[in-house]
Amino acid sequence: MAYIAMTTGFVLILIGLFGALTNRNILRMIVAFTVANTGVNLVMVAVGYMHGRTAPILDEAVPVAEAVARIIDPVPQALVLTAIVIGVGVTALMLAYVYKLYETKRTLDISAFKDLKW
Amino acid sequence: MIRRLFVILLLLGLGAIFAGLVGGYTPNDALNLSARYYAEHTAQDIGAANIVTAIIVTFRGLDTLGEVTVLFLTAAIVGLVLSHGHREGEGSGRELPPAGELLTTGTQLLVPLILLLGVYVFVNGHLTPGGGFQGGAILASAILLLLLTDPLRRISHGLIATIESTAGLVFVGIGVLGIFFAGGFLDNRILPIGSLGALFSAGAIPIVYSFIGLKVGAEFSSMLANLSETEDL
Amino acid sequence: MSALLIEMSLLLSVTMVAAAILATRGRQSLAIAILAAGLVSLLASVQYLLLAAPDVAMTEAAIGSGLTTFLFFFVLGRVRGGERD
Amino acid sequence: MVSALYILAVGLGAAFLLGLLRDEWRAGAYGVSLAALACMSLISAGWVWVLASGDGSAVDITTAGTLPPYAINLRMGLAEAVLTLSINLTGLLSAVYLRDTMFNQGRRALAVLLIFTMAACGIVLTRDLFNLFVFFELVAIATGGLVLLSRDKRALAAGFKYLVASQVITILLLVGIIFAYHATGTLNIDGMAEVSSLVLKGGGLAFFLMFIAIVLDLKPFPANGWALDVYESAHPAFSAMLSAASGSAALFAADKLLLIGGSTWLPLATGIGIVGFVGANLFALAQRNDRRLLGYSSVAQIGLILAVIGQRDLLGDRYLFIAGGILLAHAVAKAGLYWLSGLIEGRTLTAWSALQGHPILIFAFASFIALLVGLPPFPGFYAKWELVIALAGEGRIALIGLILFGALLEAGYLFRWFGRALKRERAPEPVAVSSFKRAVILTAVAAGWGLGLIWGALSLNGNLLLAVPLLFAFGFLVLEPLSVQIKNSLAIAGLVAWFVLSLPSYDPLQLIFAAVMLIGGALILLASYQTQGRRIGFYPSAMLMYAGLAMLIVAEDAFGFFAAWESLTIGSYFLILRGQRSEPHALSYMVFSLAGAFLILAGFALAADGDPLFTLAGLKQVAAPLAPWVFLLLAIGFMTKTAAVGLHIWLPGAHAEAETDVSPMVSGILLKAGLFGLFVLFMAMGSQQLYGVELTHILLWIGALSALIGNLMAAFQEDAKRLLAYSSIGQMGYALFGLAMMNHLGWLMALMFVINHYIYKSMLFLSVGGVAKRTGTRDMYRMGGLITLMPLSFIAVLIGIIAMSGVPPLSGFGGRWIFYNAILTTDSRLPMILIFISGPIAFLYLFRLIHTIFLGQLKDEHRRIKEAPFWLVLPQMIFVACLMAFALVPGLALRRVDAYISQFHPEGALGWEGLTITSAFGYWSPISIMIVVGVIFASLFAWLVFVNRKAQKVKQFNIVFAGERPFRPETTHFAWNFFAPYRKALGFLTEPLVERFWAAIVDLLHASADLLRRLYTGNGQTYAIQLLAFVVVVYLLRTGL
Amino acid sequence: MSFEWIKIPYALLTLFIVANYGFLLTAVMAKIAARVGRRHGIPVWQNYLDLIKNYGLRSSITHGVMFYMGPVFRLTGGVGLLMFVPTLYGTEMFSNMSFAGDLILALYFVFFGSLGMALGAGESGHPYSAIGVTRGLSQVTAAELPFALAVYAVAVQYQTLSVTEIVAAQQGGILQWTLFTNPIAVAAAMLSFLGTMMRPPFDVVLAPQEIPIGPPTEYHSSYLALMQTNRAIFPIAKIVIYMNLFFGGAASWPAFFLKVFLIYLVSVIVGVVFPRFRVEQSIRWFLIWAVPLGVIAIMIA
Repeated sequence: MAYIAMTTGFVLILIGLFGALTNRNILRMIVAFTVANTGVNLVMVAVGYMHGRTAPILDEAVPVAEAVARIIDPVPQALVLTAIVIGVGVTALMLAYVYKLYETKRTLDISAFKDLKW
Repeated sequence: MIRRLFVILLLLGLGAIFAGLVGGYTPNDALNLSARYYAEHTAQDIGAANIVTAIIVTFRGLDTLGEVTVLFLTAAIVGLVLSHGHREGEGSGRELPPAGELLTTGTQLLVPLILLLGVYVFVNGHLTPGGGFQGGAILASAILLLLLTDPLRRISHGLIATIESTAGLVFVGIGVLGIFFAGGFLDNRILPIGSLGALFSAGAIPIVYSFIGLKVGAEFSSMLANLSETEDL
Repeated sequence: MSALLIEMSLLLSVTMVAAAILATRGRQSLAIAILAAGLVSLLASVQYLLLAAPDVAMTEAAIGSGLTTFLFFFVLGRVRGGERD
Repeated sequence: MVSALYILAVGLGAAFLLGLLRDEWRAGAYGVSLAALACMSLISAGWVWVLASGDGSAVDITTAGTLPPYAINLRMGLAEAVLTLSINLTGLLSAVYLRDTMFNQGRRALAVLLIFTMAACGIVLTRDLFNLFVFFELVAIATGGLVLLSRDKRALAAGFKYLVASQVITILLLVGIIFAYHATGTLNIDGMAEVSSLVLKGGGLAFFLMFIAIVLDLKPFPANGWALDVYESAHPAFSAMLSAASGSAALFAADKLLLIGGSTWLPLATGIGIVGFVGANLFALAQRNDRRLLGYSSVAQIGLILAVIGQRDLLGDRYLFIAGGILLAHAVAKAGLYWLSGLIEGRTLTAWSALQGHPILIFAFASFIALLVGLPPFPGFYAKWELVIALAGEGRIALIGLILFGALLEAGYLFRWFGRALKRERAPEPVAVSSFKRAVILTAVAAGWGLGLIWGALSLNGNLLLAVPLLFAFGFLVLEPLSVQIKNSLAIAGLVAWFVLSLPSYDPLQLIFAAVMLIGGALILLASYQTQGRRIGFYPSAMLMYAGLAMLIVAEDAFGFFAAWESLTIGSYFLILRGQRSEPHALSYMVFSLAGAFLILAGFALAADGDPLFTLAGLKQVAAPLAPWVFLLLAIGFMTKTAAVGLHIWLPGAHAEAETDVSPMVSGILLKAGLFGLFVLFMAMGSQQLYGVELTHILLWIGALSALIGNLMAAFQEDAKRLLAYSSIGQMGYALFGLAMMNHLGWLMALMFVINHYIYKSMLFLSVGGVAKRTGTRDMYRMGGLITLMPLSFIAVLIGIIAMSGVPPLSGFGGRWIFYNAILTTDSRLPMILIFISGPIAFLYLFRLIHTIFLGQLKDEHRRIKEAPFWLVLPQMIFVACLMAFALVPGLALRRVDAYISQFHPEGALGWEGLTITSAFGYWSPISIMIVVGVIFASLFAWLVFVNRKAQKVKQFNIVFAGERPFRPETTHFAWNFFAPYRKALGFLTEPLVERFWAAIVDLLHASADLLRRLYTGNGQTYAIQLLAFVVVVYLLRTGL
Repeated sequence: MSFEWIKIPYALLTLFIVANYGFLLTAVMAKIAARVGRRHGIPVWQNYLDLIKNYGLRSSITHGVMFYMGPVFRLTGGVGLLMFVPTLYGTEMFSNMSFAGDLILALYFVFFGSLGMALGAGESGHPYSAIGVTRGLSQVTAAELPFALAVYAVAVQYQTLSVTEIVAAQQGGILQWTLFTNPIAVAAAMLSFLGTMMRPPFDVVLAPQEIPIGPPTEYHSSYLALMQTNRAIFPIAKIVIYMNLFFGGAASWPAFFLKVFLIYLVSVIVGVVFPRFRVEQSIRWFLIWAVPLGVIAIMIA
């Protein structure tokens, strides 16, 4: 199952990057990037997955003493949490940029913003 | 078209790297070094039932501080970007049809409930799934609802800013307290660990996570509010 | 249980990929693309549940698929006309 | 010392605190931010102090009361302390600099700035991979915000491109991190390094992804269009931070990451780095925009440091010294230059001409460029020295070549820029007046010099800033407000005093050079009394050159020699640049000189075999396969200074366009530095063979060709100073020829040329300079008949040309006599023939010099001209006296040298009995010749005076002119294209082939830069594609396809 | 070899003999050239007449100091050259002031007169003088080159720079002359000789047949007299060097007269056969024909 999720994650990354690198509309690029980010998160969680174990929460079902044998690796989850939040931060920032970029040129075509080059 | 082909080629290359990763991946049979430590020590050292929370708030608290800072930063920059060259004080003079009765009433009913849910999620972050981030997002969705029903509503930026800043300061402050009263920065053991599974346990984690929740909620709200207050282009 | 899980997981994956393609192909309207991306995110959070990561699942659902989508729509609403580019 | 965590806590706390302040309290918010940044800087500074004064072992800081690898830990070592200090100071200074902008933008911007600084520190401090990622994200997002501080509308697009790129980087980094974690079970960098074999298992894909992501954060060439756009459009204060702070931080991250990768990944870092260094510098050649140029330069410098990081394994405990030296120099210089650019209105390179009239800012500009290029006494210099030596010790020659080539390109465009700023017509827009901004810039200057001092102290070799000559030269910077008279007296006194002090320690050879360079320099400085005002910039430059010369003569180790060499090069560059139209020539001088210096560096490095304390005497011990190459490199390096043919194109312009009293300095004195170098080289290494070719034989040819071409070119010049300049090429050719003969008399002749050429060339440059000053032109055909108006100058020129042409009885003949005796003992006849050919040609241009200036018809516009100023004439007269004395008793100077040379070439010493000097072949009695000629001349003159006692002086135009009485001097003064027949016959030899060759190379570089940089299309998406392409290509290269 | 006071009267005697021989010889040569051209030519004492006439002229003007010095330089060059080379081999009496320096001194002292002449002519301000000077300098520098090469070849051959020693090495029969031991060097030197004698085809510098053009354009009266004197002495002094280096020198005055006459004759004969070269043509001529010979001479020496 980890393989399935992982592969899906990688496929999502590639699809996302493909979308980001071929769509000239800035907003679509950002959408594509969120897809890619989701893919990354999926990969990360999948890497931490261990077959037949449960979530790393100690409760009645998983007493402290059995934790080592019962829970899955909590670290990737913690990382993904952070990654998600950072991802949304960047997305929000880019969206704000989109608004301002549109304000300056009235277009969302990335190739229109080539004043700086060479 | 050539561009597309080139991109496909590149992604094939990248895909090859990824394939290599997948191919080289073997799932662990047992917990690795760090995970084993967390599984064994979290309960008695930190006192949090949710190990993920323990990691987020304590073991990797610095990450979380950074994460919160990312949101803070984003919110600040979104504000900055949107005010960049923005003509201050000119309210948008647009008139929108009023939101439907159902939505308005629903909002009035729902907002307190949502807020309550959010608070619950982050206060119990050390016990159950969820925590400051999730709770914060829930809080923000209450604000979102308010914005949806009345797009012209001006959210009090001052209040949001105060909340986010205070929460941030408290977070940093608790972290620093850890240096003085416990084992180091962000050590949660400045407060008694309590018994595993109780609401008031896990040292400072609930407090920290609550403030994170408040802060995250405030940041998201600020972003949403800032974006919603932009004008149509 | 695992067979069922795997089938679910597979199904989810296929749906996600389909939604992702929908989100990134330039043919559909932007609104649909954004919604599709939200869907990817939402399905991912289900996937996380299957992967025994409830915390991540909650976060992804609340932030990834919820808030992000709204952020997109806020901006999309402001840049009418930009969709054509 | 307080925990390093407080750096982060204070930064964050202050940022959060800002949110509590009311919008109106701008000053309060600004104050809080400054206080926080100052506090962060103080903490870092405290750590630097503690670690530098203690044993320097790093301190680990744990968080969460848990030991690593289970919780995040930070580390504060010396490198971290220094880096965070530099980052925090950059942040603080930028904040000061941004005062107005920040008041305008409010507390949000301040918070972003604080977080940016804090996060950059975090990157440096953290020892946790994921934490590293978080801080990287913070920096990236803060960058996205701070870009917008710019007033430039285009910054918006640039910021977006930056975010797009950082998205791609994030994806790669996260995937890499998680798999690395999976492989090792830890996120701690040190923990991972311990089990690095686990990470690198299966091709090390996870490590590759992490590494390439960090590398991409370094904005590697060529996948860096997004970064360049940011550099170009962002607020300069922010560009300063981006280049200095986040660049340094990312480099340190790369360094940390390579702990995991281990030695197998180091070559990749070197490869990427060096490609970036050379490539970005190449592209920068075609830049017109100042900030973009600086951006390219940043990319290049970071590439260089990455390359150094990749050489970590062989640098050993000097690694931090070297990498740190380059890094800090880059950080200070780049920040300083960006801050400086904020004062300038226009965005072209030429717009920096607004700096004219602001000597302090120009000094800052010069300091920053010197820091960047790595000139002494700045850290980059020491670092470069040890780096190249170490690389050569391991035989990494190609890398040395690339590094030096890149550095040369960089120096080229930087000095071109400097020249334009100083010499182009001043831009109309004034320099912004902001005391804050200036204070910031000056702080950076002070930091740069301070770093120089520190690095000098840390260096294995001596501290240049404590060398008395250099101190003396730099002391003139402080004395600048004084008048020229005082400074000149001080300078002369200093030169003489240093000579007198060092006198006991000189051997005869050194004595001759020291006398020519120091006493000779003082003599020429007499001419400087004629200038008025303060002459800002002249004395530090001139004294820097003299300091270099003084140190060169007595240098005992290769480092001291090289440092002196660079010092005199810089000093003379600034001197030459002072000329009216000398901008392009000063540039080519600098480029050639630096190229030469780099060759010398490479030569020393090869010889040193990894020993940075290599002595010049050690050149003797260099073994066979290496020796000829060392010889070749050093010889070519020295020959750039003597302007041997092929490397000569800088000289005519540089010498001709220099100021009146500078021309004799750079011609009469500076050229001798090259000869001195050759002397040292030949004494130590003797003759070397490469592929069976005797290398001195090649030098013989070069010397002969230089003599021929130099003389021939001189004969066709219309510009008097150019003529003298070309003549120097010829004269140095003779000297080189003499040296390369590798026999007693050849060396003696070269020394004779050292003295003679100094005297007559200085004299001629001074008198021609005086004439040019009076007539306002250097074109000889515009002059004529000045003999009656400027008789003293005429006498100087007359004596000068007699001496120079080698016509008896003056001292030039002595040189020729020794020369003929010398060549009788050598077997290389063909080059000798060239020398023969060039002999008479010298006669042509010398005659022309005196004829067209002083003889012929006086021009109408020159009728009221006076003799040259006293202070110009005085040294000339002294030179005349010297020439006479040297002609009569050459033994005074030569005898001891003759004996000295005998230890290298025992055969062929001259006999000095009585008045006659004898060689194995002939004899020469200078005093007899003088008497015989004098007697004949005097008798005949007396006779003529007697028979012509009633001769009547006639008016100017009273000549037999085909029955006409001309009344316009122009119609009767035959002066233009004087040797037309000669040109018709031999003109093909003077085709500027060499010039065309170098011009073609420069054009090629420029054209390729201009063409290739179109890679940066400006499209953010294309940039992202290039980014991915970079990753894939590096991957393919890494795996060997 | 060193200075003794007796050398001064000896030197003056040499000078006297050579000057008179020079006056007569140049006139004879002019006459020979005229006869070849079927003209009558000048009387052999013409030079003396000219000299008297020039000294007798009362009009005397000057253009300035250097103008004054020009002829002095010129004649000093001629006399000095004579003085620095031993005239007759083996006699202390006629070895002049050769103790002061060797062959190199002589080689370089050749330029002394040209330089002074050019300076004086320049001071006159006459454009034709300047033109003459440029032509003269251009041509002389090219013409002297093969000579210098040949001299060097000879110096290498005999391993000395001392003129006396070179002559000494050529004693013992005509076949010992450099002419036969090193013919190529001699050929190069003789080609050079043609160029420096200011005779056709290399006489465009002075252009004696046209309106006055060339360095002496502005000179007259006693100035011209000095220069005329030089024109008698200088060629002889130069021929003495050639004689010493290539033709075994002369041990007695008769041998001296004969050898100098014959060597001088070479240039005259060539001169009557060939038309005049322009300066760039002559430069090329020297570079193409004479210099390679000199190079070969050096290479095989």
